[in-house]
Amino acid sequence: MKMMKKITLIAIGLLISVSSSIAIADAKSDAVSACGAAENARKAAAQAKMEWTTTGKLIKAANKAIEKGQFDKALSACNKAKFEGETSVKQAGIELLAWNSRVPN
Amino acid sequence: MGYIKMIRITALTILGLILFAGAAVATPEGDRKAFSDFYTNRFSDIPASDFVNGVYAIDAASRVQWEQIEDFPPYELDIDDGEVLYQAPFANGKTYASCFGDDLSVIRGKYPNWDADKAIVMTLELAINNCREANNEKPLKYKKGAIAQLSSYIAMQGRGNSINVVIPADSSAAMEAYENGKEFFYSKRGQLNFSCSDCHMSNSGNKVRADLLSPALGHTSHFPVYRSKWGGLGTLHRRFGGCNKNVRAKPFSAQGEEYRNLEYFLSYMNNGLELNGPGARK
Amino acid sequence: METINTTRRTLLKGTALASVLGITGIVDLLTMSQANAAWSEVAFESGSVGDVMKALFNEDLTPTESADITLKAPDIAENGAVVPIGVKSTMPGINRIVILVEQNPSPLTATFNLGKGARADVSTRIKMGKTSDVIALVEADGKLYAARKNVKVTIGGCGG
Amino acid sequence: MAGIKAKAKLKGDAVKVKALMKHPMESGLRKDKKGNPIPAHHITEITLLAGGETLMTANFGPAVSKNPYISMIVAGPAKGDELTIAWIDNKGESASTEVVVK
Repeated sequence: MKMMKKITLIAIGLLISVSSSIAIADAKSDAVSACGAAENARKAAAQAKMEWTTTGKLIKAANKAIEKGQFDKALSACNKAKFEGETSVKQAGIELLAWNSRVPN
Repeated sequence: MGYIKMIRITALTILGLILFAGAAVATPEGDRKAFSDFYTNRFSDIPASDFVNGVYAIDAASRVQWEQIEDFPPYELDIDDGEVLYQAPFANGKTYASCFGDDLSVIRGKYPNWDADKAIVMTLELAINNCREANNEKPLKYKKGAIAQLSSYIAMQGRGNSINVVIPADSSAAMEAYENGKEFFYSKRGQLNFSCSDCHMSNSGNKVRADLLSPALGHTSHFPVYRSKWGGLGTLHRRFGGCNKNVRAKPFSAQGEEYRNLEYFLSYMNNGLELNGPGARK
Repeated sequence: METINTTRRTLLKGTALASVLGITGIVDLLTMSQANAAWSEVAFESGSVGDVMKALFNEDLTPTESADITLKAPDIAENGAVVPIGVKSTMPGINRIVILVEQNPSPLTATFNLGKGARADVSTRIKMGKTSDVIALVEADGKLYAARKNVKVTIGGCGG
Repeated sequence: MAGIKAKAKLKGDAVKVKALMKHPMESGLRKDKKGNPIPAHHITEITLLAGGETLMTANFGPAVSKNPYISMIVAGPAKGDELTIAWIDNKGESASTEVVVK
């Protein structure tokens, strides 16, 4: 059933997006791991068909920042991207039911 | 965020589903009637047949400029180019007529339709590329250029016919495609958290900055469109993508399943209205 | 009335156009172009209405506002990229119509040089970068008349 | 493909000529994605001819819209007469077409 498939996808998305990384003192690995988590959250959002245009851009910019050694900048961008990805997945979960309330009858 | 919260969401979702399973199932025809009534009540001085003119049905000042442009619209050059493309034989000597038949005036009105063999919604643009591939030609890109010119030529020949999208009663897959399109239309998405219906239904006739939001009723009747903003012709799915980007939702592929199903739903909502594409838009 | 440079440009261009058109019309094109002020780079590149006037007309030719010119332009442009403009007049002896957009980087937008049988009734579609007066100039019997209308250009939201 | 599309229709004692020209009309003020300026490319002159005589010459700057439109009214040509419309741009490219008065 279509709905069940969707719920499963969204549930998997939530699981992926909450899996947290172990903090490492190193600023670079912090940034890299934040960006990995962000990318996972973005993928989960895409799978739920709710990805935002802004999320991938944040990650892309963060990866460039890592190359330039701007780890703080990358970390904050990827934390934001991760939040966006997670919010998109939540949005998908809410809309799974909410959309029907907007249909005129 | 904890796992408990996540589990709670999932549980709520499943509970909701169970509740929904018991609710009365809406029929497409019931949907269409309610959809059409929504707009004819909201814009009670506008005849239903005028909604095919999009935002110009509800914006008198813009309509004057639009009519000046439609007097000799820029897409006439594209229609001519589309005709040349349509009539030109493929390398194997066959033409598009070998796929679409000899009566050009009926082609536009056949799409979108439910393709029972492929079990997908078939659109005009997808059919054009299927025809090309069946004749060993490379497929065209879906948003603009040659495919939009071909589509505009076919649309022009089909002007005046009524939209009459059919959802086969014996196909649950067709019904599911329709339902998916409907869900897409009413689901909020993007960073701005807007659904298609938030702008083009609940707020139709209201302004976003300087722009008046057009009613969704009639939206599919006049594509492809030459948009001044694009400086050229574009397909319906190009426009869908633009709308999604406006609410900061990552657009789906043109002619992908999501947009084809959305086209199926929206076109069904326009059943009975006149086909009047191609059109000029701001 | 044109600089030597533009006249030479006109000759070259006249030849090019003549080759497009075939033999007929060569002489006519050249004489028309010279007599009726052809494409003037200087005028079209001028950055202000005043400079356009200097490049296009004698400096002492100042326009008189005239109610006999109908300038058709929208109050609010739907899209600044495509603004329909029409100019019409029943004044006798009109030989040229000029459309200017005061606030565009280069105000001179189009000129229409009326030849045999041509009526002073033209229209086109133009680009406007921002809200501006649109000015229609009409040259009749060596005199210059003008009409102006303000056209608002707004920044769109999503567009139609 | 189609460079100019023209229509000419007799209305009362004069002919209304309308034409649409395929042309980018680049202003010279825009930049490409890499930030390099896109050079100006626009029609400079449009000529309307009938039987070798020039009825109208229009000069365009870059502020005429993309795929320019022009309409003119001329007295003289009769139904069935053939008119010629031609344009040339600032790169020396050109196009022309014939249109029969209806």
